[in-house]
Amino acid sequence: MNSFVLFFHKLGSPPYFYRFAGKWLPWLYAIALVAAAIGFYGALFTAPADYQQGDSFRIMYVHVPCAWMGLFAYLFMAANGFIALVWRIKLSETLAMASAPIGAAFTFITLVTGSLWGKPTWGTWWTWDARLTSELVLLFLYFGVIGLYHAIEDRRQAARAAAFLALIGIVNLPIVHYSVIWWNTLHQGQTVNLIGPSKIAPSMLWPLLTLAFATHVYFFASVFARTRVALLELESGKDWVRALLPATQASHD
Amino acid sequence: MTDFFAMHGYAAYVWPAYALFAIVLLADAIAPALARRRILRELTGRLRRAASRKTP
Amino acid sequence: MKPGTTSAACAAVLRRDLMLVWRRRGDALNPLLFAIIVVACFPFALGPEAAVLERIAAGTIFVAVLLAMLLTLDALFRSDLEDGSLEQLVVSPHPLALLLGCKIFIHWLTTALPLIIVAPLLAQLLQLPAPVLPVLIIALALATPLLSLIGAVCVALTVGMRRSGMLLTLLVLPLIVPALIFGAGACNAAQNGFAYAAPLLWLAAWLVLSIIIAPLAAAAALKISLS
Amino acid sequence: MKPGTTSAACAAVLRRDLMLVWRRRGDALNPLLFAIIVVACFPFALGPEAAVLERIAAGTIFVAVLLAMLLTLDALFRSDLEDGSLEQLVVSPHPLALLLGCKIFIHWLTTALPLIIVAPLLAQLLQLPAPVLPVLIIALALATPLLSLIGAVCVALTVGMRRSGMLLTLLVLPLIVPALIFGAGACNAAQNGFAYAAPLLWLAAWLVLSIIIAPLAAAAALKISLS
Amino acid sequence: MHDSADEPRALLQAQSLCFARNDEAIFGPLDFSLHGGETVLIEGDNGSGKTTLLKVLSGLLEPTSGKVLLHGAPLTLAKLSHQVALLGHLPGLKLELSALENLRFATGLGGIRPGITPHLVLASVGLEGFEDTPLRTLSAGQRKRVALARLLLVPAALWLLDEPYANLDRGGIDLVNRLLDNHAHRGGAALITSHGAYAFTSGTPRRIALHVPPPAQRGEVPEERRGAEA
Amino acid sequence: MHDSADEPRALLQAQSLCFARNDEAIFGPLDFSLHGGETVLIEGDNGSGKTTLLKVLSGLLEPTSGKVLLHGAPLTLAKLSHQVALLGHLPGLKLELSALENLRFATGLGGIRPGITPHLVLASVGLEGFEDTPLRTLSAGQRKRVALARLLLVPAALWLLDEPYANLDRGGIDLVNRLLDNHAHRGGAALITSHGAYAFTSGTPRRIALHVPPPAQRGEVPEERRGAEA
Ligand code: HEM
Ligand SMILES: Nc1ncnc2c1ncn2[C@@H]1O[C@H](COP(=O)(O)OP(=O)(O)OP(=O)(O)O)[C@@H](O)[C@H]1O
Ligand SMILES: Nc1ncnc2c1ncn2[C@@H]1O[C@H](COP(=O)(O)OP(=O)(O)OP(=O)(O)O)[C@@H](O)[C@H]1O
Ligand SMILES: [Mg+2]
Ligand SMILES: [Mg+2]
Repeated sequence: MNSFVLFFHKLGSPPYFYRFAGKWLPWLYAIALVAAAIGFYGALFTAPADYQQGDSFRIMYVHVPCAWMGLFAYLFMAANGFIALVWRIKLSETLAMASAPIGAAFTFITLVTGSLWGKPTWGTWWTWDARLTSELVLLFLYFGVIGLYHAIEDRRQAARAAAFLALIGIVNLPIVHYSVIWWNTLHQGQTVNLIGPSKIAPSMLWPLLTLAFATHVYFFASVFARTRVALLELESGKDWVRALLPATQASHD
Repeated sequence: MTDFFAMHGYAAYVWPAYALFAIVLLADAIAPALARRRILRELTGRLRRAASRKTP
Repeated sequence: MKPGTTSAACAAVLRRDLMLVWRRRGDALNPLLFAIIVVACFPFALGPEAAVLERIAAGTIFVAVLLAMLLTLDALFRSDLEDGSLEQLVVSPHPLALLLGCKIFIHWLTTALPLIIVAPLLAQLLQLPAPVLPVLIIALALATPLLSLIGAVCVALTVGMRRSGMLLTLLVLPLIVPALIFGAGACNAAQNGFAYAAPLLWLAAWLVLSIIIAPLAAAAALKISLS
Repeated sequence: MKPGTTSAACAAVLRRDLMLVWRRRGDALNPLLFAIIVVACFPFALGPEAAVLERIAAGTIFVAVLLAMLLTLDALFRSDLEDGSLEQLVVSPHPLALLLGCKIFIHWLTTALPLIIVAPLLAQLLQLPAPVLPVLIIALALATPLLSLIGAVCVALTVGMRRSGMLLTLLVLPLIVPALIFGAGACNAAQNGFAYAAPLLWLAAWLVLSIIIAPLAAAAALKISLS
Repeated sequence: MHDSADEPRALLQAQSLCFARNDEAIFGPLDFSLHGGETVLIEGDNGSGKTTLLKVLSGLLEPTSGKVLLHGAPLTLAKLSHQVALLGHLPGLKLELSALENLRFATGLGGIRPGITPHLVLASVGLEGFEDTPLRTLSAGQRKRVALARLLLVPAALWLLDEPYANLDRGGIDLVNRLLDNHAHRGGAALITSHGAYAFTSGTPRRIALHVPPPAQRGEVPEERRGAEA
Repeated sequence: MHDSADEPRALLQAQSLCFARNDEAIFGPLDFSLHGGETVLIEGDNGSGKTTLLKVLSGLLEPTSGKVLLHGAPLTLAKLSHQVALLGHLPGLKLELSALENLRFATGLGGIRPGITPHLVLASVGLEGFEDTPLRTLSAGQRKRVALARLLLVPAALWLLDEPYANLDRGGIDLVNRLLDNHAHRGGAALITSHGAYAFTSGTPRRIALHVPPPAQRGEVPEERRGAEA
C-alpha cells in the first residue's frame, strides 16, 4: 500500500512520468494494434450478419467502441481537470489536456459512423434525436476545451481554465448516456451490459469487447504520447529536458 | 471475396466507417510524434543560439 | 475606520454599472438593432409566405435574441479588465460571487430586458400568432437570465484573451442549447395547442440552480484567468 | 535603385495574408464553427420536423453564412491598423485599391470558401433536398464575395473606431439584404421547381459591378478614416 | 480590526515568498516585514517582477511558495482584508464617470475613513472644481491624482502603490511624497515600486531590490535586459 | 526616378505648411527644405505635432494649407513616391511572421535596393541567427531593429523616422546613428523626431522645433504640458 502511494507520488513528477510513458508507449501501441487486428477479424469474418440490418450492422464495431471512448475520454479529462484544479498537480493538467484531442477524435468518429449507419437503417443521415444532439454538443465541448487551452498564453493557466470548462461541461455526459432512456427516440437503447445478460449474441459480442479493449489501450497510448510532448514544452527550461537534448538530437540525425 | 467487399449492398456505408476510424486514429498517432520532433528541434536551436551568443 | 459592508459594495456595483450603461446608452441599443435585423432578414430569406413565417417565428426570435445577447457578453468584464476595476473588485474583501452577481444582473437588465420588450415587435415582423406571444415572453424571461449567467462563467474564463469573440460563442452555445430547446419548445407547444407548462417549469428550475451556482463559478473562473 | 512593381506588391500582399491566416489557423476555423452552431440551433428552436426544416433550410444557411462572415469582417483591417502595416500599405505608391482588392480576396478565400465547402454539411443538418444544393452553393459563391467586398468598404469606414462591431453590422446588413433576397430567393425557387436563373444572374451582375467599384470605394474610405 | 494594531507583530510579513510563471521564477525567495509608520521602496528593472510582487502581496496572485502574513494572519485570495489598498498600473477608474462618482464607488467597495468626504479628498489632491468632470476630459496626471484620492478615502493601513510617480509632474511627485509621509505619521505603512530615479524627498526609505533572473535561465535574452545589465 | 537627383532642387520642401484638426492648429506655417546628404531633427514636447508633421510629409495626411514638394513635384495621397520611406510609431511588422518574411513583404511593396539581400541587411542590424524566429518572441528592441532593416532594404532617398531611438539600448542608438550617417553619405536625406535627449553622435544636426500651441487656445491644460513648459 505504502509503496503504491509512493509510486503515484513519483509518477506525478514530470521527468519520471516522461520516462515511464516512454517505456510503455511502444507496448501500448503494439497491444492496441494486435487487439484491434483480432477484433476486426472477428467483426468482419466471424460475426454473422444481423437478421434485421444485414451487413450494415458491422459499423457497430467502429461506432460503439468509439462512442464509449468519447465518453470515457471526457470523464478522464474531467477527473484529471478536477485534480489539477484542487491540488494543482502539473501532470494532471497535462493529462487532462492531452485527452481532449483524442476524445474529440473518438467523438467525431462516432458522429460520422453513426450517420453512416443511420442512412441505411433509419433512412436519414441525421435527425435531431436527443442522443445525436447531445453527442454533437459533446464534440463542441471538446472543441471549446481545446480552443480555450490554445487561446491562453500561459500554459498552466490555460490548462486550469480549460479544465474548469471541462468540469462545467460534464453535465452533458449523463444526458448523452441516458438520453435513450429519458426520451423515446430513434437511437438504439442500451444493448450491451457488462453486468448481467446482454441483448446481443456472444459471437457478435466478443469482437466488440476486443475492440473496446483495443480503443482503451490506444487511448492511453495517445494520451501518453501527447503528455510527453506537452511536458517537454512545459519544462523546456528544466535540466532534465536539457539533459535529453543532445542524445535525442543525435538519434534523430 | 467480392461478396465480402460488397457487404451485401452496404459497402458504401461500412467501408467508409472503417476507413474513417483508421485515418483519424492514424493522424492522431502521428501528430504527437511530429510535434515532438518540432519541439526538440526548436529547443536544440535555442540552446545552440544561447551557446553561440555566450562565446563572442 | 469604518470598513464597507457587503451590501454597500453590492449597491455601489449596481449603481456604477447602471450609470455606465446610461453614459454609453448608444452602445446599449446595438443588441436591439442586431436582433431586429436578424429577424428582419428571415422574411427576405424565406419569402413572405405567412404560414412559413408563423411556423418559425418563435424559434427564430429565440435564436436572434440569444445571438444578440451572446455578442454583448464579450463586453461584460472587458472594460473593467482594461481599466483595472476588475482587479479592484477581486481584491476587495467582499464575496466576489456576489459582486459578479450584481454585474450579471445589470447585464441582463440592460441587454435582455430591452430585447424582451421589443419581442412583440419582432413577433409582429414574423406574424407570430397573438396567443403565443405571452408564452414567448415568459420563455424569454426565463432563458435570457440563464444565458447571462452561463455566459458570465464563460466570459470569466476567456477574459484575459486578446481575441475571444468567436471562442466565447463556441463555449457558450453548447451550454445554452437546452435553454433554447425548452424555451422554443414551449412556444411551439403553445402554438400547436399542446401543454407548455412543463418545459417552462424545467427552465425555471434550471434558472434557480444557475442563479445559485453561476456567480460562484464565474468568481472561480475569474480568479483562474486573472492569475 | 529598383522600385517595386505593382504586381510584385500585390503578390507580396497575397502571400503575406495567406501566411498570416495559416499561422493563425485556429482563428480561421471560428466562422465555420459559428455557422455550424447557428444552423444547428434552428432544429433545437423549431423542433426536428423534417418538413419545416426543409422549407427554411436554404434561407437559414444563407443567413448563418452571412452572419459568420459579418463577424469576421471586423478583423479585416484591424490587425493591420494596430501594428502600422495599414499605414505602410497606404503610403506605398501602388494603387491602394488593388492592394485592398488582394486583401479582400484573401478574406473571401479564407472565410467564405470554407463556409461554402461545409455548406453541404449544413444542408444535411437542415435536410435541404439534394437537388437544391447546387443552387445554394452557386448562390453562396456569388453572394459571399459581395459581402466581402461591400463589407470591406464599411470596415474601411469604421476602421479607426474603438468599438465598431455592432455599428459595422448596422452599416453592412442593409447593403447586403438584396444579395440575401436574390440568393435565398433562387434557392427557394429551385426548391419549389421554379426558374432560378434570373436572381442568380442578377447577383452575378452585381458582383461584377462590386468587384470593380468596391476596392476603389474601400481605398477612398480608408484614406478618409485614417486622416 | 481583528488584530489590534498595537501588537508588536509586523503589519505585513513576507516569508520566503516565491512566484513563478510557467515554472520560471519571477522573483526569488523574499523575506521582509513592514511595520506601521514605514515606507519601503521596491526597486528593479523592467520585467524584474515589481508589479507581480505587489499582486502577490495584495492577494491577487497566489505565491508559488512561501506566505504573506497580514498582522500575523495569512492573506489569500479567499481571505482578503480591508486593510490593504492596491493602486496598480491601471488606475481602476471609469473614464465615463466623474471623479466624484468614481470615488463614491471606491468607498462603497472599500468603506470610508471617518470624518472625511470625497469632496475634501479631491480638494487635497488639487482637483477642486474638477469634481463633476468626466475623467475622459482630464489629463493623465489628473487621473492619477483621482486614483491617489481613493487611497486617502478608504480605511486601509497598508498601501501597495505601483509606480505612483508615473505620469505626474513635479507638483504631483511632491504630492505623493506628502501623502506617504502623512500616512506613515498616522501609523500606516506603504510599499511602493519604481524603476525611475524620482525625487524621494522624505529622507531615504528602506529599499528592497529585485533582480532580473539570470539570462541563462531563459532561452533568449531580450535586448533591453542585456542593455540594462551592461 | 522621374526627376533626376542631381538637380539643384531640394529633395523635400515644405512651403508654409499648416495642419489643423477641428480648426485647431497642430503646427503653424512651416517652411524648410531638405537636401540630399542632410539629416534634420524635429524637436518638440509630447503632443506638439511631430508625428502629425511626419504623416503630412509622407502624404498620409493632407496639409490644411501649404504644400509638400518632393524633387519639386507636389506630393499628395493620390501621387505617392517610392522615394519616401516612413517608419512610424508603429513598426508595421507582423508578430506572427519571422524577420525574413516581414522583410520580403516590405521589398515586395517597396522594391529592393540593388546588390543587397534581406539576409545581409539583418546581419548589419545585428540580428544574425534571428532570421526565422517569429517576431513575437523577439524583444521590443529587436523588433525595432527589424523595422530599421527595412529602411536599408528599400530604395528610398528620403527617410521619415518617428522616434527611431525609442526602445533601443545604447548599442541600438549607435546603430541608428551609423545608419543615418551612411544614408547621408550615399546622398539620402532623413527627418527624425525626438522628444528625449538621446546621444546624437554624428555632430549636431539641423533642428526644427515645434511648439505646443498656447494653452489658452484649448479649454483645459493637461497637467503634463504645464509641467513641460515650466
Ligand atoms: C449520428 C448518429 C449517431 C450518434 C451520434 C450515436 C451516438 C452513440 C453514442 C454516444 C453511444 C454510446 C452511448 C453510451 O454508451 O452511453 C452509442 C451507442 C450505440 N449506438 Fe449509436 N449513434 C448514432 C447512430 C446510431 C445508429 C444509426 C445505430 C444503429 C441503428 C446506432 C446503434 C448504437 C448501438 C447499438 C449502441 C450501443 C448501445 C449500448 O449498448 O450502450 N447508433 N451511439
Ligand atoms: N500575465 C502574465 N503572463 C505571463 N508573464 C507575465 C505576465 N505578467 C508579467 N509577466 C512577466 O513577468 C515578469 C515580471 O513582470 P512585472 O510586470 O512584474 O515586471 P515589473 O517589474 O513590474 O516591470 P515594469 O517595470 O515594466 O513595470 C516579466 O518578465 C513579464 O514578462
Ligand atoms: N487622430 C487624432 N485625432 C485627433 N487628435 C489627434 C489625433 N492624433 C493626434 N492628435 C492630437 O494632435 C496633437 C499632436 O499629436 P502628435 O501625435 O503629432 O504629437 P507628437 O509630437 O508626435 O507627440 P509625442 O511626442 O507624444 O509622439 C496632440 O494634441 C494629439 O492629441
Ligand atoms: Mg510593473
Ligand atoms: Mg509622436
